[in-house]
Amino acid sequence: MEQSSLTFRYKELERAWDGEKVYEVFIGPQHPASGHMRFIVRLDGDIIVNVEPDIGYVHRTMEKLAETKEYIKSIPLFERATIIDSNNITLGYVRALEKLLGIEVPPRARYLRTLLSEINRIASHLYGLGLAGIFINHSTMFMWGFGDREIWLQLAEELTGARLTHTYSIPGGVRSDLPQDFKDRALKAIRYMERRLKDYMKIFFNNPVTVARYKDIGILKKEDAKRLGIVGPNLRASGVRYDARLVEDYGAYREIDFEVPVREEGDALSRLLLRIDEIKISMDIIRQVLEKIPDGPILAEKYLRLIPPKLRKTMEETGRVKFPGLFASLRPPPGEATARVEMGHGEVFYHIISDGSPKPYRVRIVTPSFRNLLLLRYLPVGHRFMDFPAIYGSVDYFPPEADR
Amino acid sequence: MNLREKIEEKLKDIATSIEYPRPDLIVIAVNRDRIMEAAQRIVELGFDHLASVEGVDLPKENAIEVIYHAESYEEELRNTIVELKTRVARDDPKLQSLINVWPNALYLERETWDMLGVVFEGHPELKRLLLPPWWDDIPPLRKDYKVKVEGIIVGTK
Amino acid sequence: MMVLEIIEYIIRLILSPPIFAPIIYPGLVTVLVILLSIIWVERKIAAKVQLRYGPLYVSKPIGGALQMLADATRFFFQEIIVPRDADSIAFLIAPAASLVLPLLPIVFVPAAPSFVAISVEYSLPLVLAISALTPIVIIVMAWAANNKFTIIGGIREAFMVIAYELSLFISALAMAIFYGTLNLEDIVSMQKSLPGVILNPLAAITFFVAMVMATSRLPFDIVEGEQEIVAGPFTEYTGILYGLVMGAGYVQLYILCLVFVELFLSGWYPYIGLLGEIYPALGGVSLFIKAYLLMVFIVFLRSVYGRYRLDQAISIGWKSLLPLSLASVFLSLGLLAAGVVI
Amino acid sequence: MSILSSVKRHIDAISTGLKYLFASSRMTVRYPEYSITLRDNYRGMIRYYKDKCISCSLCARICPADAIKMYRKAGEKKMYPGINYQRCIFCGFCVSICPADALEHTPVHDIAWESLEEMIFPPEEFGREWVSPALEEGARRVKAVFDEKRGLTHVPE
Repeated sequence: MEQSSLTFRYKELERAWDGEKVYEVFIGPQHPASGHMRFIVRLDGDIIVNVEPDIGYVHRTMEKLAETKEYIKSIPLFERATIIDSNNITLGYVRALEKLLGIEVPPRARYLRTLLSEINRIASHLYGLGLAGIFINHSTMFMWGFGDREIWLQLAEELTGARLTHTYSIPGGVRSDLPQDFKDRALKAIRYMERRLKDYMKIFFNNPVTVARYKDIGILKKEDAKRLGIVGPNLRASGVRYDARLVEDYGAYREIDFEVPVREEGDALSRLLLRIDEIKISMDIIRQVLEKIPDGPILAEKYLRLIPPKLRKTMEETGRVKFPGLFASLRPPPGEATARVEMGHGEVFYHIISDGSPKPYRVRIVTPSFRNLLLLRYLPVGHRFMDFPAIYGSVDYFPPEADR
Repeated sequence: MNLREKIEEKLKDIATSIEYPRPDLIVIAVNRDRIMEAAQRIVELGFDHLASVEGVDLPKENAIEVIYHAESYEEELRNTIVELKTRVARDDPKLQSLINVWPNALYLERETWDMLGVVFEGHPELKRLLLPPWWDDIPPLRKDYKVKVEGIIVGTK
Repeated sequence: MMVLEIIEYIIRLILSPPIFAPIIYPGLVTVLVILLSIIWVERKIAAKVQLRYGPLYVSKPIGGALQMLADATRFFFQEIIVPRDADSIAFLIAPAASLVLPLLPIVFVPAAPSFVAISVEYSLPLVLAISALTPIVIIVMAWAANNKFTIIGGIREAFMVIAYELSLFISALAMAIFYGTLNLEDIVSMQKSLPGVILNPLAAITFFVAMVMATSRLPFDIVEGEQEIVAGPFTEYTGILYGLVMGAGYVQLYILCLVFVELFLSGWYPYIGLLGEIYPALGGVSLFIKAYLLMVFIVFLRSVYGRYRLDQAISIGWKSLLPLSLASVFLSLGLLAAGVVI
Repeated sequence: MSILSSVKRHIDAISTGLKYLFASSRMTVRYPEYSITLRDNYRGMIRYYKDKCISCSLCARICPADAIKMYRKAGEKKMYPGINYQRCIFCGFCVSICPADALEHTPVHDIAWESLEEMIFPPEEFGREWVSPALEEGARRVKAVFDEKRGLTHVPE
């Protein structure tokens, strides 16, 4: 086993900080930068000696709520953990459910899921990068990130009918087909974004102030990233080539030619730049999806058969799926299934245990932000107080996602 | 030697059962007192971090099942999830903490304590994580904690 | 007849430089107009760069230009809360002082040839010295509020002062050495044909950066650091007190921009004689225009930069600005030795 | 970073800022004066057609937010759905599952109410037609257009 260089100071956790010569600063929960969580930062002079994240301010006990609902009703529920990345977070649940039900997804639906997942990923990264900008008070990056995110939300809205809460993937397929003019509009959006990324580099990522604030800050070593089970861009920026899209068979990723970007430095700047790399890759995937997408049904044959012929006709006309009545009470056979899906923030993990009733016996969801929470505890130690927002910004932590 | 054979060789003497319910999932059940040993052997196989720790309340069997899902970032192992599970008594749910085997169990175990009341012995930080600090009801993920459910019919005049 | 004479007397009194300069131009009234306009300009510029509209719905036909008036009115009538643990006297006095102190040097800044409230031989060091008092007030504020965030902010202010103050003075002195005088009026009159920035660009750059630091503008708005310390020393202020401390930074920016223009951008030249005949201060209007444009550029930097870290700003102050400012002194001496004479 | 490249990067950043300062592109839609026309498939306010309804109550059974309830008048056997917009999350499951096409989305979403009670719509009122209040007050309709240079813009129809 490679020796880990991060000191896991469990002794320190047990230590009472009362009476120590430290300056305790509470960041959050009502605070311009922290969002719905609180940090107790302990300082020795200007140096951080300990950070205690206090989470749970937006906890909704989703796992319990899921136990009280029929299977399909939990899709909009889990969506609300990461509303900025809703197709990716629900896709994990839907995949696990499909494994339990033994449903095959038709190819066109798999491509459409991939399409929306990548649109979501771009939007999620722009959100994270915008926040990384405002954490060092770069308001232009903040506004640009959030502004350009609107383009991808518009595309998602045209595909699904909702701006954020798409509720798009359902067991056996997706809920609506590609609109006529979608390809043309999406390609325009991609070309615009490529042009804009150059300006992003000039005004933010290559800006000497940004480089000074983010370079060589909060370095996460490769071995630590592996041992701590860090996920997503934070992991890949530390040189580990792991992505749930390579692992789990979902969407159309097996049929699409794409690369998983990796950076070696492991510092805050490389975590940000890796997201830019991923935006580029995602745009490339969208191009390929629009090029390769096969014709055919968007819902599994098994369910299509249950829909009355008259409704099937309206389905073809409007491109919107009607549910078979069975959906109100899906009953998977007893058993368990796991699924992993790569979200913008990293890998989400689902474990469903079914007892054969219409409601799950247990649903376990571990979100990427919850796994990355360890970073906020270990990375800032030894850095200056002003580095704390920079590290927080670079980790792309999303409180409602961690709290569930 | 493929992964299944490796796992069976490594764990057959302490596992009470090893199952393969799905192509990407290996389920290993052990007794409560062998959990640390089993975990160490799984880490030696390369599954060096956890995807999840969860508890499943089984009131009929008067037990809580604690499930660890381990995964790996190595190319040859990453397609598989190893599920290690054990049972603890429902009225005295104690288990050895695995934070020294899997460091990222820190928050995952703490959440399981928070939600199901499983006490992880040796965990340095068993205090409220997601629930409010003043919570004194039964742990919410226990089956006897009931959520109010509404009907779908409303009667009118 | 008496009434007319009195009115005439009052008008003459107002128009005499010792009254007109501090009260109307370049003093109080001008400062008020600048405060109301520059913050609007700043918000509009940031909005434009960020693909937004910025303030608009207050006075829509003129692009929301009255937004700051609306904000100020709101501040004025908002309740002032004094924290229980604060030192209330210092807490209440400091904001007023923080606005008055940076305004004070205006009486020594000439606005046109021989148009100044108080004419002294040493106006340059006097102006800089008085404006260097502001940080003390900010530290008092931080201490009086008795809050963790304000105290960190106050300490940051103290660190920042030592980072820029020396370079600000030395680069100004470099120009004084070259021109052989400490009187701003003489310095300007010697730049009639050639602005100082061309002769000594090093001093200009150093003074500019130190000035941005002194006024806590981006990328050096470290004291406020809202992402980690809420609003630094100003955290506990509400209502008009908050308005005053926010305004103080802009007042200081204005004074330092005037000094910069007089040191490096040939002050009120080109002098407009025609306007000067109407009233002497009007002839020097180019001083005001240049200073205003400089302020616009500095507030524009908000939409380009993030914020440096405290230790980085300090190291920029000591490791880059200080050597540069010393080099600018040697450049001035070299120019004198080479016999460059204006 | 050498001084030269650092200076170049500063100049790049400032010139990019200046470029956008003088370029004419804005993303904002000034809402009450302009109203974005939503596309036909937008999942907006839900409209109910009582004449098509077959009282199967699937909509109420699938509603994940308990927003739709079946209303039964005393003494009558048939039930009809009503909606509570305090709860509705616009997932559209009810519309998707309706076997008689008695529910449909309208491309209207900017509705506000003054009190919570007004947000509950029994079957009789569930069928009302929705009009955007902005359009009622004379907002100009704009539609979203993608442009390679300016990204997402909104042009008058």
